[in-house]
This record gives sequence, C-alpha cells and structure tokens, in this order.
Amino acid sequence: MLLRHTPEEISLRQALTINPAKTCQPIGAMYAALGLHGCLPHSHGSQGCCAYHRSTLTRHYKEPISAGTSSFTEGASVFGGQANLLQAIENIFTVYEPEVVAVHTTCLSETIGDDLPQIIDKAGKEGKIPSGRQVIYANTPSYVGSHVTGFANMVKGMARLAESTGHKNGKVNVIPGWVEPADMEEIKRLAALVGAPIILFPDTSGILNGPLSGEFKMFPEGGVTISQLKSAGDSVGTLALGEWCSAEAARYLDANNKVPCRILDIPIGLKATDRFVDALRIISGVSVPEEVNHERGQLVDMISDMHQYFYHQKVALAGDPDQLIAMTEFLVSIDMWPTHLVTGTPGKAFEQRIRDLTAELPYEVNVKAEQSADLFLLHQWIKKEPVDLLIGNTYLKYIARDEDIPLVRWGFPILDRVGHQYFPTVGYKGGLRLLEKVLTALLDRKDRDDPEQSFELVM
Amino acid sequence: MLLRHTPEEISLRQALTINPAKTCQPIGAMYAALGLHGCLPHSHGSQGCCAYHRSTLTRHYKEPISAGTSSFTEGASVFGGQANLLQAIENIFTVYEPEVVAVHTTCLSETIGDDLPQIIDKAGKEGKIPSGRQVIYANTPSYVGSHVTGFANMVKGMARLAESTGHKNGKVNVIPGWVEPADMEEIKRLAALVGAPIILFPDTSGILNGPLSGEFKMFPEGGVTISQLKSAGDSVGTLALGEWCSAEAARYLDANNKVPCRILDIPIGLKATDRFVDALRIISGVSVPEEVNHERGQLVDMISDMHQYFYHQKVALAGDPDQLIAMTEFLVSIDMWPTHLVTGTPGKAFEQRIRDLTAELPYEVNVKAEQSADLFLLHQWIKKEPVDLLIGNTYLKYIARDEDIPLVRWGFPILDRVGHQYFPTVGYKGGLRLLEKVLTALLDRKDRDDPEQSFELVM
Amino acid sequence: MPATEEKLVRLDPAEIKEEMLRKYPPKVARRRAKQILINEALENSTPEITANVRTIPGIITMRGCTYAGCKGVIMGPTRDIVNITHGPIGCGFYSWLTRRNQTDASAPGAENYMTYCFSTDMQDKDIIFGGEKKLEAAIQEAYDLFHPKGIAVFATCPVGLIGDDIHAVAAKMKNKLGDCNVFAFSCEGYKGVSQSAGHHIANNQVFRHLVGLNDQGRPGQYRISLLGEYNIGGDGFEIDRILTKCGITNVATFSGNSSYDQFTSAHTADLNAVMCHRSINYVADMLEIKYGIPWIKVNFIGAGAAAKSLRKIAQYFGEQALMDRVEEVIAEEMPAVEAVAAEVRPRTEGKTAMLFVGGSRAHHYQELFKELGMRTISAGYEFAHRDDYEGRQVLPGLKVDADSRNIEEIEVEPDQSRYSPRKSEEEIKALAEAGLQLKKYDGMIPGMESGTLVIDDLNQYEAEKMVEMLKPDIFCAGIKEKFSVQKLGIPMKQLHSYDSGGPYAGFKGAISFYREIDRLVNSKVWGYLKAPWQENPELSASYVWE
Amino acid sequence: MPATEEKLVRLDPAEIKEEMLRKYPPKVARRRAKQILINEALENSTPEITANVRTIPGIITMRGCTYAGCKGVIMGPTRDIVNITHGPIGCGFYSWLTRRNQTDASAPGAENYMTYCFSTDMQDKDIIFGGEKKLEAAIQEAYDLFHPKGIAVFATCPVGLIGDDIHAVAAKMKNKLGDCNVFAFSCEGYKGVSQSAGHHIANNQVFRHLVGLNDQGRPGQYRISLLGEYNIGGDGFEIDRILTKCGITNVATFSGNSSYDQFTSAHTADLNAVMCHRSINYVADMLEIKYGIPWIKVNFIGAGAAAKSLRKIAQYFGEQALMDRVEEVIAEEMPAVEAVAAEVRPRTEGKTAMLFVGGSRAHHYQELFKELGMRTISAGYEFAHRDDYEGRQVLPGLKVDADSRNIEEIEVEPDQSRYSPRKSEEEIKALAEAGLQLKKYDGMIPGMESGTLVIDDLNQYEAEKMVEMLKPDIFCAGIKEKFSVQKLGIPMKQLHSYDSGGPYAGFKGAISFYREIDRLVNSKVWGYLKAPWQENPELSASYVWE
Repeated sequence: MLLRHTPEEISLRQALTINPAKTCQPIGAMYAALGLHGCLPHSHGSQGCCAYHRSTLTRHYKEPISAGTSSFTEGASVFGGQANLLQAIENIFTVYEPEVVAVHTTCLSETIGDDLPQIIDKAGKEGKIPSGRQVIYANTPSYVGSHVTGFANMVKGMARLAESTGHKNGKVNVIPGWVEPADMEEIKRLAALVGAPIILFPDTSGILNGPLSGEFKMFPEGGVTISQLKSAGDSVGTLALGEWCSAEAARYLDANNKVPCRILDIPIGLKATDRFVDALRIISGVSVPEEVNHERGQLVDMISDMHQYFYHQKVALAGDPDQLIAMTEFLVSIDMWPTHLVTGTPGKAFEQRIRDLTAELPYEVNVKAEQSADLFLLHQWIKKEPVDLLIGNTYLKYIARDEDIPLVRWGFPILDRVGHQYFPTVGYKGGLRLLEKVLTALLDRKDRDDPEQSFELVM
Repeated sequence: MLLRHTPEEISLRQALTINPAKTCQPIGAMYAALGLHGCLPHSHGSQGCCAYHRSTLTRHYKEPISAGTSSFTEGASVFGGQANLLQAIENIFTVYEPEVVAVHTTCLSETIGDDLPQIIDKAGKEGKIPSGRQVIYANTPSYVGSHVTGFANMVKGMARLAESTGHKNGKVNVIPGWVEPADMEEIKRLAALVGAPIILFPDTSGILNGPLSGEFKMFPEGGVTISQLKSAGDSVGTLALGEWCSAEAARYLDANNKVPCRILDIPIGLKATDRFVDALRIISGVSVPEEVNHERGQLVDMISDMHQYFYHQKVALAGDPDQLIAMTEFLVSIDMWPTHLVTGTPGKAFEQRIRDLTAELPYEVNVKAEQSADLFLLHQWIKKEPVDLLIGNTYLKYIARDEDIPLVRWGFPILDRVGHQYFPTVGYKGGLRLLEKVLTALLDRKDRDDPEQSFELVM
Repeated sequence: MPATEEKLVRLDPAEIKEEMLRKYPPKVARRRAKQILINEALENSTPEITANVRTIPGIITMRGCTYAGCKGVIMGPTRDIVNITHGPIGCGFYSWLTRRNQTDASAPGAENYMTYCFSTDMQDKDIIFGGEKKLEAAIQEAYDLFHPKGIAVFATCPVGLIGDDIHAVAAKMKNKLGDCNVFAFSCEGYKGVSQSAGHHIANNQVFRHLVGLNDQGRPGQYRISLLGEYNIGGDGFEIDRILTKCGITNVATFSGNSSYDQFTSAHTADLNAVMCHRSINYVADMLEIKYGIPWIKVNFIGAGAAAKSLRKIAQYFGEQALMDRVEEVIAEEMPAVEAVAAEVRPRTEGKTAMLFVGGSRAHHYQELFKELGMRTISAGYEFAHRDDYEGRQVLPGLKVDADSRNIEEIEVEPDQSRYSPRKSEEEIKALAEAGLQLKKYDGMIPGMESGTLVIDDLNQYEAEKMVEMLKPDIFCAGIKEKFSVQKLGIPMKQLHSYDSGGPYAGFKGAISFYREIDRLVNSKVWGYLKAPWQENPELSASYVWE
Repeated sequence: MPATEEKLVRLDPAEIKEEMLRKYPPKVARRRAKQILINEALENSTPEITANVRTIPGIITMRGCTYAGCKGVIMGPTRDIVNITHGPIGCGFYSWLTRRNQTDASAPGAENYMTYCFSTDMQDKDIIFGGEKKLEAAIQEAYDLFHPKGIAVFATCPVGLIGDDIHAVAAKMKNKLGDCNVFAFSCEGYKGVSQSAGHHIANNQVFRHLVGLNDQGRPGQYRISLLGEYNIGGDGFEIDRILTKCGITNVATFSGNSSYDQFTSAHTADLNAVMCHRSINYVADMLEIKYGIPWIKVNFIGAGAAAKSLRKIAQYFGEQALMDRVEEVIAEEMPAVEAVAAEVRPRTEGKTAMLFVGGSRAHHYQELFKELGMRTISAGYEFAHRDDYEGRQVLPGLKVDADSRNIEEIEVEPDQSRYSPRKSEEEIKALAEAGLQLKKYDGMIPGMESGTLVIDDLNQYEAEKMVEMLKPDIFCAGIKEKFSVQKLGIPMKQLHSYDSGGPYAGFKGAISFYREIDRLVNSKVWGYLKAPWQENPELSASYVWE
C-alpha cells in the first residue's frame, strides 16, 4: 500500500497536518499575476519559495513559468529585504522588460515586516521603475489562509489599479476566481455569446496554455491589460465568481470606485452557470441567444441520458472552497451524493454552505475546512464510509490506488494528466466535460468489474 | 473470457465473417440523410431494416432517430415495392410534413429491382409530393460495400440537387465525410476562423446532438438546406474529405456542374488538418489568422509535452477507411506505431495507403480491408503480437477486456460512452482531445500497473 | 397525481382518439381506428381490437421484422449454438449483442457463442449466382473453428428471393459433419407483419429439430419448463433462484439462459409454465399434444404475480410439502419487497404510466406499477395478436389473413414412445374446479380500467400526440421511442432492454424495479428543462447588486 | 551535426559571453562575468571560475533554497523517518513526493513515510507567540500515530526569525519518547546561497545524530557505502544490482533508498564511494577522520564510467578474486550496452548538448553523451563550488564568504572505540602509485573541450540567449527550465527528475539513456513548429484542383 500507515481510526490532531489539502498564499498570488498581460510575478523572499511555486505551476501547466525572487540571504532576513527588492526591480525592468511586476510577500518578508508600498514607492522615486511601467503588490503571509487567500489578495492588488473617470464604460467586471486558462476563455466566450461586454481579471488564457511555435515568449499575448484594469473603475458592476477567490477585490471596487458588485458561485454545473448567464443578461439588458439555450439543453440532455449511471453514487472531494461549493451543487443537482469533503482553506461558512447544499441527502456529509482538514482525514473517512468516486487533485491518486476507487482529476494541482489547460469545466460545455469524465470513470470501473454475464455492450 | 473461442492460430476463412468491422449500406444512407435540414430518411425494404438502423443510431447518439419504412410484406417482395413506396411518400408528407424525404434501398428492394427514380417520378405525377418538397434517393444494396458506401451514395444523392446558374457563389463545398455532429460543427468553426465561406453537406450538427428542452422536434434546426445544396452547383470548388465517403459526390459535381474538386483526408490530427486549412486559405485567398496558428501550436505543444508516454506505443485499430487513414497518419506523426488495422469496407487502395503511411515502422503492419477483415482476425493478430492500445468502436471492448488492453472509443458505433456527440476529434482541438484520450488510457494503465516504488506523482 | 387526474377528467378518451387520427389520410385513419380501443367495462365480454395486421408504409412504427423475432429474440439467448446469419452483413451486425438476454456460461468448459456474430456476409455475386455454396463453406468453417453441438442458419430477405435452399444445405452439412446438428430458419424479414412471425418460425424449428432428442432431462421432484422467458437483465436468473429455493426444477427455459441440451430434453418436464403468451403459447400446445405436458400461464413480473404463479405451480403438483415450501419462500421474500414498496410509494402513488411494448410485457408490467400505486392510463402491444389483448377465448374465431397464412403451423400428434399425459382428465377437471385453469389466459384488456386507451402497434406520431395530451409520469417502450419521449420531458423506461437495469422479475426484481421507477419519475433533471430567463424573460427588474 | 559545427566556428565564445552580458546593468554584468568561463586547455592548471556565490535579486535563477537541499534532497529519500516540516504549509507541500527518489519498501512490515507530507502548518498566532509548543504536539501526534524509529524536524524561514529552538524541542521529545530518535535541522530557506547549504546542514546532522549508533552493519566481504547517490528514477537500484552481482556489499547509501539503520551503521563500511562530490564530500572526510574509512570518487553515470568505478573499487580492496569478478560482470553487461549504442549512435553522432544541473550531474552526464558521440558545448552547475569545477586542489585556497560562514563545519576527531584505519599509510601510497588516488576529484572543467562555455548558476535569460545562438540539439536542466527551452524547439531533458525516465546509472541505465536521448533528439514533433502557410505564405499559386 502506498499509504500503508493511515489507520481507519480517527484520532484528534491539533498540531500535525498530514497530506495537506492546501498550500501557501504566494503561489496563488503568482498564478493570479500571470493573468495580467506583460506581468512578471516577483516573490519577495528566499529563492526557494519562487523555485517551488514555479515548479508546481510548471508541472500543472507544462508551460514555462517566469518569476523573479528577492533571493534573501541571512543578512537580508536580519536587516530587511528592501535592498534586495530595489535591486530586483531594477534588474527585472532592465533585463526582462515587463510592463508590470507583481510583487508578493512570503512568510519570511512578512515576519520581518518589510513594507512593500514603501519600498515600491522608493523604487519609483529612485527611477527604478521605467515610466509607463507598473509595480503592483499583495501581502501574502504563508501562515494565513492558503493559496486561495494569496490568489484573492493579488486579485485585489489588481483592483487597486482601477480608476474612476466618472464616465461608465458600459462593461461588467467579471472576476473568474481560480479557474483554468481554458475556463477563463470559456467565460469570455459565454459572455460574448450573451452579448455582455466584460472586463475579465485575472485572465490566464493564452498565457498558460500557449502554443509550441519555435519562439519563447516570456510575456505571451493574452492577460488583462493595465488599461483594462484602470477602466474597471468605470464598469457598471462587478460579478465576483467565488466568495473566497474573488469577493475581496469586488468589494474593494465597490467601496473605492462605487462599482456595485454581486458575489456568485463559479459557473460550474448547470445551476451556477444559469445564475451567471442570467446575471449577465439582466445587467447588460440583452436577451440570451438560442445558441446558449442550445448548449444548456445539451447539458440537460446528457444528464437525463446517463442519469442511471451516476444516480446516488457517493463521491469524496478535496479542493478549494469556491470550486467545491460549485461542484457540490452540480453533483447534488444530478442526484449524486457528495459524501466527504475537505479543504485546507479555513472557513466555517464553507462548511455551512456545503451542509445547506447537501441537506436533502439521507445522511449528513463529512465536511471540514481547517488545518486538520487534510487528505489524511479524507482517507480515514473513506475507509470508514467507502465512496464510488474521488474528485480532486493529483495527490488523491494515492488514495485512489490504495482503496481502488476511480479518480476524476480536477482542481489544483494536476501534475500527471493533461487536458485541463485546454478544455473548460465551467459553463455548459464544461458541465458536459465534467459529466463525461465522471461517466468514464464510473463506466470504466463497471466494465472492469461486471461479471461476464452482465458485461454490457450498450450503456 | 468473453471471446473464449477465438484461437491464436489464424485459419483461412473465405465464407464466414465473424464479428464484422462494418455494417450494411442503408444505415450510412440514413445517417447522411439526417444531415439534411427537414429531412425524413426512408428505408425502402422490410420494416426490420429501418428498426435496426434507427436503434443503432439512437444508441450511438442517445437522440431520437426518425425514419420511415416501406414495410414490405411477402406480397410486396414478390410484386415489387412500388405501391408501398407511393403510399409511404403520401403518408409521410401528410403526417410528418418533412421538407425532404431521402429514400434509400435495401438488399430486398435491390434484389427485386425496384426503380426508385421511376417510382419517385410517379409519386410526383400523382401529386403525392407537395410542391416545394423534395424526394431524393440513393441505391444502397446491402450486399455491396458497407455502411460507408451507403453514406457516400446518399451524399451523392444530395449532390444531385446542385444547380448551376452560371454565377459562382464564391463558396467552397466541403463534404466532411462520416464524422460526428461535433466534428461538422468544428469544421464550420475552423472554416469561419480562416474566413472561407463554405457549404457543408451533409451536416448533422444540431440535429444529432440536440438539447433537452421539453419539446420534441422531429426536424431540428441545423442541417444543410435544399437551397444551399442547389447553390453547391455554383461553388468555386469542392473539398471532399475522405476518398471513401466523399469523393463520389465531389466528382459528380465536377462532372455535372463543372465544380472542380480535390480529395483530402479527413482533418484528423495535425498534418491532415494543416492540409485542410491550407487548402481553404488558398482557395479563398485569405491568410490564416493567428487564432488558428494558436490552436495548432497548442496541439504541437501537447505532442511535445507528453511525447515520452506515447512514443512507440503499439496500437490496434478497427474502423472505416477514411477515418483509419487519417488516424494512422496522426499516430505515426507523433511516433506511435499503428500495428494491426482492419476495416470491413473493401479496398486495396486502403491497404496500400496504410502501408505507405507506416513505411517507416521497423516492421510491416497487419492491414486488411475485405470481408474477412473482421474483429475476429484483429483479435487473432493481437494474440500473436500484443499491443498497448486499442482504438475503435464499442465492439472492441470485448477484446479489450479479454486481453487487458486499454481502449479508446472512436468511430462508429459507440454504444457505451458519451462525449463523441459533443466534442470533436477533427481539427486541432480534436487532436488535443484524441491525445488526451490516448494519454488517459495509457497513463491510467501505467498508474494501475506501476510497482509502488515507481508510482509517479508527476507525469 | 392531481395534474394528471385533471387531464384525464377533462379529456374524454374519444376526443383523444379523434385527435390522434385527425391528421391521417382517410385510409390510414380508418385502419388505425380499429387498432385504437377505448376500454369499457363490459358485463362479461371484452371489447374487440384489431391486431397482428400490417403496419402502414411510411408510418413510423416500433416494429421490427421476422428475422429479428427469430434470430434476435428466440434463438439469440442460447449460448452453445452457433447462429449463422445467411445474408448481407447488416442483419447479423444489428442483432449482435444488442439484446440483454444474459447467459451463465461460467461452468468450466462451457461454450458461449453469444458474444460472436457469424454471417455469410453475402456479396453481389452471391445474390446473382446464389449463396448456397458460400453458406455451405461458412458452416464448414464454423465447424472447423468451434466444433459446436449445433449450428443454426438464419435467412435474411434476399435469401428467399434468390431461392437458396437453406434447409437442404443444413441437412447436407448435418449429415456430412455427423456430430453437429445443423438446422435452418426461413425467417426472411418481409414475412408476416412483425417479429411475431419470427417467433413462430423459430419455435417451430426448435420443436422440430431439438425437442425430444434427449430423454435425460435435468432430474428433480417437481420438474417444469419455463416458456417465453428470455432472461433480459437476468430475469430468468431470479426466477430460477426462486424456483430452486422452492424445490422446483427448471428443466428448460425457452429460451433465456438456455443451452442446446435444455431444448432437447424439454419434453421430459411435467408442466410448462408460460410467461410470454404471445411468443410461445403454440409451443405449449404442441408439447401437450405430442408429449402430454399440460401448461399454465404464469407471470413473475410483480411480487404479487410471482407469488401467485408459484402457488399455481404448487397447486398443479398438488403436494402439501411443495405448497408449504412455496408459502415459506413467499413469506421469506415478501418483507424486503414490501419494505421498499413502502419507502418508494409515497413518491410514486397516483402517478400514471403508459406501456407499449412486446407481446406480454405491456400487460405484465402493469402489475409492478400497481404495486407502486401507479395507474396505467394507456397500453398496447407492438406485435401481439387479439388473444393477447382479449384472451384465448377469441382464438377459434381468429381469421387467418394473407400475412399469417404464410407462417407455418405445425400439425403434431402424440409421440408413439414419448407421449404420457401428466394429468388425467379427472385431475385436470379437479384442478379447474379448485380454481386452477390450465391453458388459460384472459389477455391484457380485462385488467385495465375503463376509459383507458388500448392501442395496437402504436407509432411515433400517435405516441407524441398522446403524451402531449395525457402527460403521463412515465412512458414505457423500446430504444427507438426512448428519446423522442424524453425530449418531451417525460421519463421513459425501456421494457425491451430495461435500459441497463434488471432483473425486474420475481421478488428481488420487484425491488429493483421499484427503485428504478422512483429514480426515473423523481429525477431532478425533469425540472431543468427551462432556463431562468426562459421562465422569467422580462428584463424590467434591473439587476440586484449586493 | 554540420549546422552546429558551423555555428561554433562562426561564433567566437567571447562574443557569445559578451552578448549574454550586454543587457545587464553594469553591476550585474561584472558579477556574472566571473561566473561565465570560456574553457581553455591550459598546460597543467585549470581556469578559475566564481561559484557558490549569491544569486542576484531579480535574476531568474534555477536555484532553490537550503530547506529544499536539506529536507528535499538529502533527507527526503529515507523511507522510515517521519520528516516534519516546521513552518507554514507551503514548504512541506512543495517537497511532497516531487522528487523521484525511489525507495523499496516492499519488505514485509517495512515502514514508508515518503508518501506522506507532515507539517506543523504554522498559523499567524504561532508566528506571533512562537511555534515550539505546536512542534512538540506535532511530534507527539506523529509518534502516537506511527511509532517511527526516527522523527526529523525541518525549520523553514520564519522559524529562525521567531527564535523557535527546534533542537531543544527535539531533544526534549527524544528524551520523552524514549524509543524514537528525534532530531532537527536548522535549514531555513534564507541560509547560504543555494541548496548546497541545505545538503551540508542535513549531512552534518545525519553524521551527528545517526552515524555510529549501530555497529551491526550489513555483513559482506567487500563492504562499501555509496555517498551522494539519491536513487532518482531507480539509479541506486541499478548500482546495487551491479554491486551485488560483483559480490560487493552496499552497507549504506547516502541517501537514496536509505533507511534509518543504514545511516546508523554506515561507519562499519570499509570504503566510501562518492558519487555526488558536491553534496557530500565533507561527510566522506568526516567518516575517514572519525572512523578511518578512506573514500574514492566514483561515477556510475555512463557505462564506461561505471566499469571504471567498479575497477577502482576492486583495486581498492586489492583482491584478485574481486578484480576477476568485476571483469566478468563488465564483460557480461557491456555487449547489450554496446549493441544499443551502435544502433542509436548513427542518429546522435555529432549532435551537441548543454548541461546545467546540480552539483555533479552536469559533469557525470557528459560521459553518457560522449558514448552517444555527442559533444557538450556548454555546461555548468546550479549550486556547486569551485572544487566541483576545478578539482579538489583548490579547496585549501577557497575563501569563506559571509554566506558560507554561517553554515556549520563540524570538527571531528578519531572515535575512541570505533576508529580503525582500513588502509595503512603504505597501502594508500601503494594504491596511489598503482594509479588509484584516494579522495581525488578533478572537477568538470578539465574534461571539457577548449572553447566550450562553463557557466555557474545559469539563469533563464542567459539560457535563452545561448540556446538561440548555439542551437544545441539537446539542453539539460530542471523542470523550471524545461518548457522555456522547448518553446524554442530544442528538446529538453530534465536531469533532476529524469522527466519520468530512468534509471540512467550503470549498464542498464546507459541503455535507457541512449534510447531516451534518441527519442528526444529525433522526435518528429520538432519538425512541426511551423504550419505550411507559415513556411509558404504566398498565395500566388491558385489552388490546384484534381
């Protein structure tokens, strides 16, 4: 067994996290920053942080991930990292010529107490920031929240660029949350279909699912531009997709730029996508074209066609709050039973939301969102109450193999399969893909396990 | 074992086909006819034929398949089916009100020698065909060729509607061949991206992947229209995708309407898609937009990223000539080794083309296209020379389970999985999907079989 | 379900019928009118319906052909006979593994050819010059590869027309091979008016070429055969489980999970229990005439019906020990069934169903729906005859039309050596007085409510019309009908293939059917047909921000 | 490969260096210039390079941190020690199963914690009020759950700053638990200038807390330990296979496929064979000083190098039987290797490679490329020191800078009870005269051609520049570099993780490396970078119809 030391008996753990269902803030900030056109993320800390984040994102996307580091030494960590950051900013603009540098902190620089705004301001004054170029920042202490928090913080950092001219631009800000490049592309496609002009940020499409063409573009086409972000202050409103990932930035725009906002779920599955499309068409005062109804109907059609195969199948999930909430609603909406859920990102509100979404199930689900809500606990729950399917990131494959349960890879990070870069799981088309994946997992298992006498040709 | 009686030793069979890699002409004609807007296919034979074709297409698409039958009785099969067809035409136009009825023959009516043009003409004279409505036809004797032949024959039947006004319409006829609705949609999307105005026929998109919305449309939106088909005679040229499925209709337009044609492969995989796009842009005198290059580059990127996992993996395939040719070229182009291929559709040219495409392999591939080229033979070849992967229709699952080889479902019919209705395998995006499917099959197997010490987190 | 009640009240069946016929050309309307019957509770007669007549060309029927009924339905389920389709490839291909008649070939060394499709794959030259030589070669190749006990040959449409004598070829090869029983079926698709003719052709040949060859039937105290049970989704397995539990031996099933040896020893059973009256009642008669085996109609679809059928069998054998055992078994099995029924009923009570399938299922399954508190508001058969609707009393009066005339009726007489009546005249009379009528079947209609619609050979157009008008909570038919009905937002259950479910027979089957219907009628998906903006399209209300 | 030859001729290395530096700010250019060396074949000295110095902030380096070198590289491969990361969750998460150091835990009852990630997951309150209590509780929880032989604690950046005394906590818990060896590593990420500092910190603690505890080492006639072999992709398995075949016993591997007991008995070996000089040469020295075990540098990367290393080991033990056996084994293994080399070489001959990785691989792997007929035109280390480039003779002269000063150097002296010199002064001299120099390593540079570029701590910008200018046929580095290089159309091979390949060590490893390089440099995909319309954009020619 790969996880041979995991006992079925659950003992209280208050200090030791085993096989976490989260990672730290900075990588979230780095991913978000990559959704900004011409941006070089910068990690203000030891060079190991940056190396780890770049490696993880590279494995997930199979794409180059460029980011700078302040390369703290012992000295810097005693006397502060200002000198390192100033030097880094100068070198980065000179050597790599980005349009923006997005600096995030680390547990190290946070513990020291480096003051980013002040340092960046100093860099500006010292002429280390070429005119027209920007340095944005986010405080991302690794010992608070999770990678999700870091993502949200950097998105807020982007929102800080918003300016209000007093003239509305007729657009809707859409903050997609931590979804894949393909998802961001799909959200843009869907909005365009509906006929709603949007400003999407961050937007990693085209950046983290790039082509192989013989040239290496450190700053590919794609990503939200500085001017778009500035204009976000003039938008008619903001749709924040996901409380954990997107709400803070949306509320900032509301408070600082008087751009009203609404927090929706990430449009994963039928109902959440319905709400997103409905919001778009009402805000933009357009009527939804047949094409969208057609896509929607296709998803409903597949649900009805294959219902018998996923009906009341039990699922264990690990992931991030916004994604798990949307996925849970989707699963329940098609009569599946999310049974065990963990996220390392703390939040009682998450647990409550999941309980509400699963209220109709014949039993109470296991759900936890805190330090001890890790894959070790999830595995123990599964040993006690087996499930038919696992949904989560690549680390679940160890449980999947030990317990012989099919796994649908979804979430972050996916280190051992491809496809998530190119095919969305948001929107109606995303729903079709998710259903296809779930069905493939369940039906492959059925084909493997059915006795010969009931081996089915037609399913 | 499910196929416990299949011996490894291969014995010559000249009369007995076992587990065919083909079916009969009429179903192909029926599928093609469904790609015509407002069309009711009609089977001129015993009602069993129609029932079988409708059932098979329904299982493949999980969609309603409407078609009429002449319901031959013993009497009709002695005295001829004219009365039945006349009655059928009248009833169909009265009760179902289609815009077109597409009649195809069966082994029964062909053996009797019913003369379709004459009967249809008679129906017209007798006023059984409302004005503005059409009856097209194809002779599809079940004892000649295969379902592929029947498809080609009905497509030719559509081409017969073409008219030449002498004024070119600036469009390109594209005959997609026997591909899925999602593929036809993708071909249209690609052509639109390139900026080439096309007339696509047949076009089953929107018809066989319809929505669930509470209404049953016997004749959904979608499909090539009669007026488009008429205008096909004024097109600047015809691109026929696939010699077996599409060439005949294209050559008919060339001969009868002076519309020049070119026979290309179905755009499956990188190279075939390149040729298709290149043809479109030259004919239409447009330059290919970045968006297409981007999609193309994404496919090249995934090939390079995951190359180590499919490099020199052996594949056994069963299917139809045009599809197998394109797939074989794709597999070879990514350094995979198609090793055994069968198609029940006869054609020495097919065998030669496959040999040419696989010439660089270190061994000669097993390829056969004739009556005895069935799944029984394929299975025997596999027993002699095992492969890493199977690609073909659902019937291969019996071999897959007995021999414990992963199967990628592709082709016709797929009776036990969904997705093919909604996600294309043509074009660059289709290539991404095919690669994802191949990789999932291979990597899932690797994860299952790797010893614990080399169980991989990152792939 | 109030909504439906209402509709039923509002819509008079006559209007519905009229509406269904309105669009037809007069000739079609006249013919269809005879096949659409509004059920009325008559004193002691059953209203007459027209059935087993031709489908009108151009009308989108549910029916298949004679080949399908013969090769697909009757002979398909036998695992150890090599079935060779003589014809172009299609017929063999489409009947390849597409029915869910399961078989248990797990015994060591057991043969199973059901996963294979064998065909002579006729080409044009065979059509022109005749296919006998090729058929002969194909039989030889099959024999050389597999050495099966039996090889069956099935004719497709062109075979009859080009005059291949498949029976002569079969006889010749049987003779040549020596240890292999080769026989053929003239089941060309154009014969008859539906699958029904194919059943008949198949059963005749089984009776002629197999039954009676082997006097060593499966031993046992209470020995019966099950006629017209095809083990779809494992129904036969469940019935066998129950019979075995009761101490009843199933000598042969026609033809679910069957083997060559079962057919050949079928004449040794002491009772024939007929499930599907349509496809096989004539075999029951022949077995009685030739071998003296009485038959009774049974129905294992529905827990109550299953219990009733067991009691009938026990009553037939008349031994207390068996009757007691049967009661014990019923007492053991029913609690689980009732528990699930009780759980599910609140969600199914009062809902309505429509059944259009087969030759007996449209009748049998009404039992299961009753147990769920659901009402069958319309039903009909795809290929049944009048006796299946109205009861066997109509048999003598049935007129044989042109299409039926061509379907062979075998004349049988008592077998010199093997005829032995299992029950004497007196015993049979006694059983009748005790309430057990042999060879009795009252058909579907008497069990149905007044005002319900009984429709023979329902077609797609009528189905759509009726569903739109009556909005049933579930519609049952076959794969071709499944999605046109579901597009209307009405759950559809296949009662040919059971979709991928089953068994639904017997006690365990009842439980799985209850759960399946619960799943179907209560699936959330039916609530998703319209998008929010389709339900409230108005844009008046501007967006509500936080 | 002509194309490349040409480029090499055309581009003078000095120009290349200048071009790489041109864009840098002057201060950066000055510093980088010292780390970019144009190799010249000097008489009997090796040119000097600057290494093991700070990476310049903002420059996109390949380097990781001290924690990565300590927890990830050195301690990660030990299966039966519970490694607890004391810090916020990230460091533990990123070092969780992300290196491919394989372990064989198949023995019944074997412990394996390598699939687990243990962390104290420090929260803000821990940063503010200190994390010692939480660490203590975490150790207790780990002990209660698993009862491991050993628990190791790893400090992340904030730990040092907030002053948690992890060593005190470890000592306290070791004491409290009794049967569990608890020890800690002050491997905060900001220490030193690269992973290298982490290796040193890790090795010091292994030497201090584990080595020498257990005098019952694995028995055998020729007993060695393998230092600096991490069993990436199973390299260690292959080396062990060969050693076993030769009759040589591997007492302990530092630290590939290692276990607690291997470390504790390492002092019982009679020879230390050093693979990765950078990460562990000081441990070899300490083992010699404290226990009297001599060491030699070996290299099992490359079939020839592997054979050479085996001969050195045999020569060290000096027994004919062993030398003969070694020759037998080499004779057995080489034919398969040479066969594959011969098959592949025509497709690799003359191609060029660049290697930028680790502290020894950039050197070792040049052997394998040589065997493929490929030339290394540029190479450098990620975290090595001058001695790894220039040879150990520079060690005495190395000046200790601010960053190195903080990395502890352990002062060791002969162990009272356990010190026993395996070879006498005379024997050592004799071996030297016979050509076997102990503790000798000449570094990477002497083996490289004149005119090649040796670059320390290569960064992304320089890599891109150089690849564009020199167009190598393959580039070797780590995951962060993989795709930026491949985007340029140059195949890239990871020599940290081997992508998902390996083993590449020993004889079987050589074979798989040959095939892998063949696959990479000859993959068709590199021919697909441009679409037809990008290669011939002109529309002049109108379309050619049939």
